[in-house]
Amino acid sequence: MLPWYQNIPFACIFLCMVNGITMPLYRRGRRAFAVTAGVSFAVFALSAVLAVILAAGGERFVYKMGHFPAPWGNEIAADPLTAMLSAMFGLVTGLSLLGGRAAQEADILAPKQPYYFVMVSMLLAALQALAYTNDIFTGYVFIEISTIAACAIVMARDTARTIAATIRYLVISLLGSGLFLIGIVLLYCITGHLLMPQVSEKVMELWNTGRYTEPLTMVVGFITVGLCIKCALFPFHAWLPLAHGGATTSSSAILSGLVLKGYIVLLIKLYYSVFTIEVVRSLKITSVLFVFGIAGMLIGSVQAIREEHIKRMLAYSSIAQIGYVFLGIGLGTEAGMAAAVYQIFVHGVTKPLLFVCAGRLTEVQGHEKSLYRLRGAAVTDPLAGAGFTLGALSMVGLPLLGGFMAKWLLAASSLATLPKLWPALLALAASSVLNALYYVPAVIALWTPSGFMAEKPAKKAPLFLLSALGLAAGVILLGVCCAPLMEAIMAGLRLLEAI
Amino acid sequence: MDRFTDPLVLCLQPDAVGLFFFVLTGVLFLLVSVFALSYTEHDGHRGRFYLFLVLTFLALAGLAFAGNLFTFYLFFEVMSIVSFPLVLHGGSLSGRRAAVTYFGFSVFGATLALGGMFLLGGAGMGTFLPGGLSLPAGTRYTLSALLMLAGFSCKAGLMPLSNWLPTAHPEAPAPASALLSGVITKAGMLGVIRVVYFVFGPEALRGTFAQRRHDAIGLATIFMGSMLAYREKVLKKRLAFSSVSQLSYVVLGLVTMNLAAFTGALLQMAFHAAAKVGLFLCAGAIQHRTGYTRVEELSGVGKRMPGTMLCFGAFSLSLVGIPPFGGFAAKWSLAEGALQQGGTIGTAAVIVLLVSALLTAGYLLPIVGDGFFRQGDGFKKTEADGRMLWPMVLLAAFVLLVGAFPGGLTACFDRIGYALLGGAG
Amino acid sequence: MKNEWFRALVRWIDGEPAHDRRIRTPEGQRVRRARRAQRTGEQFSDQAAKRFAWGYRISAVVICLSIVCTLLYTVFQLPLFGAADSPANNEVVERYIEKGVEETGAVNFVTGMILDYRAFDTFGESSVLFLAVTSVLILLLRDKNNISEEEDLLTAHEFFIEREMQDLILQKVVAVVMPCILLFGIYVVLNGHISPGGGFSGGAIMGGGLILYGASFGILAVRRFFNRRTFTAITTAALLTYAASKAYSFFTGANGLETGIPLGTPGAILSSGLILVLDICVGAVVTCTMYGFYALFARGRL
Amino acid sequence: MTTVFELLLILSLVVCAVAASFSKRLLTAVVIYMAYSLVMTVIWALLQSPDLAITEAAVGAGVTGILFVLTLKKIHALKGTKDE
Amino acid sequence: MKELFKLAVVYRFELGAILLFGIGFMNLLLQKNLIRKIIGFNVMDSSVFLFLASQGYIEGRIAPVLTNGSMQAATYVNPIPAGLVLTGIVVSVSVSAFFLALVQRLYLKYGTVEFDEIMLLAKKEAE
Repeated sequence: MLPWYQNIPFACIFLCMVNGITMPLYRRGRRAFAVTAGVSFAVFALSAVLAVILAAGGERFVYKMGHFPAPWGNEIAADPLTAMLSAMFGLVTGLSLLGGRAAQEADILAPKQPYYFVMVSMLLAALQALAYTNDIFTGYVFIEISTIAACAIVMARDTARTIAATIRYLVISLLGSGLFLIGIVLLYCITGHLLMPQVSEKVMELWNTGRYTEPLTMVVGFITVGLCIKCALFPFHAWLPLAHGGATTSSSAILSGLVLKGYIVLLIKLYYSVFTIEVVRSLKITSVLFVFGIAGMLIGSVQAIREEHIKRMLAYSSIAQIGYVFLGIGLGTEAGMAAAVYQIFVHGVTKPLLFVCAGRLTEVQGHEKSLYRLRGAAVTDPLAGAGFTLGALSMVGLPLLGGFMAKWLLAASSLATLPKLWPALLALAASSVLNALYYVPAVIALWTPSGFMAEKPAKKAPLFLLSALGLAAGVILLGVCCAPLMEAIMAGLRLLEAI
Repeated sequence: MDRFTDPLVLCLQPDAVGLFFFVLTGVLFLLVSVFALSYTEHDGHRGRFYLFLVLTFLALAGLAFAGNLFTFYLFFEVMSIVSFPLVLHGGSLSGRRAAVTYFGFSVFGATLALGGMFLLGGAGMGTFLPGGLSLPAGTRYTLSALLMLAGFSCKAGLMPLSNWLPTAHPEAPAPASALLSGVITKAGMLGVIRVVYFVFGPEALRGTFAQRRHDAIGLATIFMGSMLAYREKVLKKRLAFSSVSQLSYVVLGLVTMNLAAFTGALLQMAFHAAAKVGLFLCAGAIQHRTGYTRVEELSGVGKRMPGTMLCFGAFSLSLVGIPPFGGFAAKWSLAEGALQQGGTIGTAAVIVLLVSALLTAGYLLPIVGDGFFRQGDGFKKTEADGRMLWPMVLLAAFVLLVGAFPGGLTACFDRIGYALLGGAG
Repeated sequence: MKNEWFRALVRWIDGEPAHDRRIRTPEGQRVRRARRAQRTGEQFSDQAAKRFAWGYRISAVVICLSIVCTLLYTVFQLPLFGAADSPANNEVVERYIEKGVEETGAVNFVTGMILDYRAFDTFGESSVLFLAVTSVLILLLRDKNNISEEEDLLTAHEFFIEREMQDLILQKVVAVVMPCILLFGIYVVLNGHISPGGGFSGGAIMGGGLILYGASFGILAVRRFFNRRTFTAITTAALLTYAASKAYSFFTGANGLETGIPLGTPGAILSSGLILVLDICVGAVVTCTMYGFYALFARGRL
Repeated sequence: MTTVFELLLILSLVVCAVAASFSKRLLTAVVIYMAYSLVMTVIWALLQSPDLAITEAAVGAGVTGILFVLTLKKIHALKGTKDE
Repeated sequence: MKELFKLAVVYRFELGAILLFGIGFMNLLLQKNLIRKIIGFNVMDSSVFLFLASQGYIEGRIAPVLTNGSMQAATYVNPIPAGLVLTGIVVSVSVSAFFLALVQRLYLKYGTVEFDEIMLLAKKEAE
């Protein structure tokens, strides 16, 4: 018998999948919604417990999916980092669902809401599997699951434009997964294994003996490009604004808060547990990612400045934030990677907060989307306005909020890598100015009364209140007590490296 | 990894400089809010105005007692954000543009400072230490000093980044613009003090590129500001430009880094704050009563609002630096410091001080003269009411009396400077 | 450029809808685009789209060619085709083949591998199928979002054809053929662990049979015994069984417990433990899915 | 001998793919694609993987084709056939 | 040259697969018509599967189904690629069904299946 907590990852994944399978049995949306939200919070609780235990013990364990050990059977592996990540996935999913409830009622027809929750819970399962998996091909399968589910929650809000956006999203994602697939196929051909530890052994052997070097390079390249396409790194970001900007509130929150991160997490896992960071660095891939990350930071922000549709503006800023993550990865140092992971956490909490509040604001303003017509919405519902302001300030980089911490960590870790020091710092400074240039005016616009405001005060939304408070607490928490989290992250990364 | 996050702790520690700044801020806020009572009487959003006034004051208090760079930066940002609605208050189209400009500049400056902090890394985040944290030398640190000085003195309207003052001041309501150029700009000065004397230390910075650059730019700004003010016709803009020029005196004094100059800088801070707040209050009172905003309209206004114009005259004299008004003491010891420093910069500084004093006289005194001795339209008295008048009178009294007997003030500033400079110079 | 951004900033907090044309608001944009359309006979956005499209095409071609060339170069580095000493042919394969029968009881090594050694992937695969059919349900199930009267007329017309002009020959033939198809499908499913085939292909065959029936006798005829409720019931039940059995075997396997499920004699129908159950579940799911696709695509109803 | 046969099959695969992408009518493209997966079936059989052969035959040539044709019908791309 | 040709004959399946991959990729990227895009996607996927299966094939061995009781690994070809490809095929079928459904709905909304026309219409709608 294993210690009880080692069953948690498997339990969480299966819980979500079974929940998804049973969703169609519900007639109406409400109960399905309640059950799904409950499940995601349960996932959060379990994974949080697991994370605490593992971080305390500095432990990493492998869980056999079946009776056969590696390299014969599937496996999942859990360490403090992945446990924390899946805890965040669960929490943010649940809170986004709560916050977007009203929008769901408005956007999705009642008889089809259960199907929406199928998608959400399957998405949650896939994200956790991406974090936990110890097997490349499992990674591919769950990438496909998350692709379909993500497209489905985009088009769940059934308008012509969302469906057009979905098609675009689907095409790009298919390109990405095609590249990823051929990458792992090549990898299998030259290593003959699918389980990460064995693959990494063989990769080390090949790297040291110098056999199959070109194929190995191709593999790393394909996998990186495939995953970067799916997480909207700069040159491949064109699909994101339409998809994230058009979807219903909870979908947008989940998509840009979590789904993009799932792929990045898998990429980091592969870099650490399969190719090892040294190989990746010596293939100069980190430097390429660094350049594109910086480009994304700047260009995403510039496009966000020119955007007046509030949700699309947030989507563009997601591109910029993804750029931050890749800047951290591109530094190629352990500190940089840890900072990138921290940025993943920060953005994974902040962006849903922004989306949820934006959704609420548009709701109280008669479903107006353009910032120009949203003026004064915050006055109608001060709490939503406050939440949006908090998120915006965190993005701008106000101390004591998550965003500043992430920037600080990125900068501090870039101090160690001299060649990349200047570009990194300049990009950070420039992009914080740009962030301010579009977030602050948006906030001001929201707080300036105007003729577009609704006469009657907005009606209470306890669910929204709950989710906004939770997410805001998360933002502040990430800004205030950073050290212990970083401890756990570093521990997790080292454990990943160790195998 | 914790070495990255450990230094980021909030820490408040009251020290002499902070106390001075806090007292200055408190007094001015008190007077200005009294003034605003009647200025915003018929304003619908009075409550909002006072709310943000109080918030700004809190932010400034935190700024005064911030114990390390991180805390200082936090309150600096907060101050920019909460002082923003003050500028926005008017709410007209141009007012909004001005507000955006103001905020753009503040954020840009703050971000420069942030870049400097990034460059500094964890090492510079320690608790402020008189005489500096004894950081190692190196390009990185010089550059970071440069960035931080530029960033903070942007708030103080040093030349390349001074454009926000003349844009924001005319649009903001008078009390707000008084605070802007009287107090909030001083926050930038406080930042410079903290960076120069508490983080890097004068020893480390003396003779570096950062110091020389700021010396030169300070001088240039003093001159340019006066020139621009001279040819400016809108009263509040003229005052704003004069702020630009006067504040650069402070920068000059601070980066000269010797005792006399430091004392002079602090004196200048105090007296310029008083005088400039007073001037803006006068301008506001005049605008409020008569609706005049341009200089040429002001001829003869002295007959209608004698009290106001008298205060105006007092403040102008102080700014020009004519004894016994306070400005004189400040400029005198600044010049002394410059001479002690010697070298081309020193001599240039003295000359520039003289020239700009002349220019200041040229753009302020004629207003007073015309105001009293020119023929204006009508004689009916439209004197500002007590709540407007008293603050000005008090400020004028301060400028006059303390200016006449600056001994106590100078002594205590000397003590502060001695502690910081370790008797250098 | 900078002015553009500055105006964008200003626009956000401007009070009045922009009378002056420098400030961009939705209204202003529309007006200006109309004006431009009058001036130049062509829509501006079309031009932009064209320019973008050209750049896109060229870059796409370049990317594709580079990928293909690099791959072609890489292929020659790979192990020879058909070589026995390729890295892929290692101890994993040996165990799958040499121990496969006794460990899984499946004579068909592929089935043994996908349903026992690497069953997690296969469960994921079935959920992909489930997700796909669910999203098709969201998209195509008739509701007020995806109704157009033309579509309605078409559907009504087709239902009319089904009811009125039934093709006797076709129906007789199908009545004969369909049982055989179903039988074959069931055979393939049940022999998944003995012979090539298995849940997926067998299910696809059975689904094909159902589709044939629906196409000839009309979907209404199928709905008599297979409607949306049965669809949901069967899919959910099958997937739940699948999940339950897999969860059981994963849990016991990871915790080192015995499953206590007899593997039976290799080669017999009732052998290889859970694999048979899984095959049946997959078969059921796939059948429903395939027919569901057909019905939804054809009529938007189930 | 088999090598030549395999080469022919691969060649026909490529030809099918190209033809499907350049054929004028959508219906033609779809039919060509179904032919493509039939050839693929044969290739699976040649590569000693009967499972794939069965699956491909049932799915690629069967169900996917049906779905394609149904979609063509819905988007009125079956001009000239009895269905239009 | 001759060696290269020989080599190409040896690697026939891989090379064919890569050509197909290129064609499919190009279709998926460049075709304006969504139906053709889907066909391109299917071609691309199946080419990858072909590549995988051909790497699993071993000359002169038989299909991985127990025949006359021989348990030697040397008797059968590698079963793993077959299993992976099986999974992959299912995935690609599901995706194409989803894609086709989307195409139907788009046609219902916009009356066309040309991708860039749809995008243009969508943009116009946005303004």
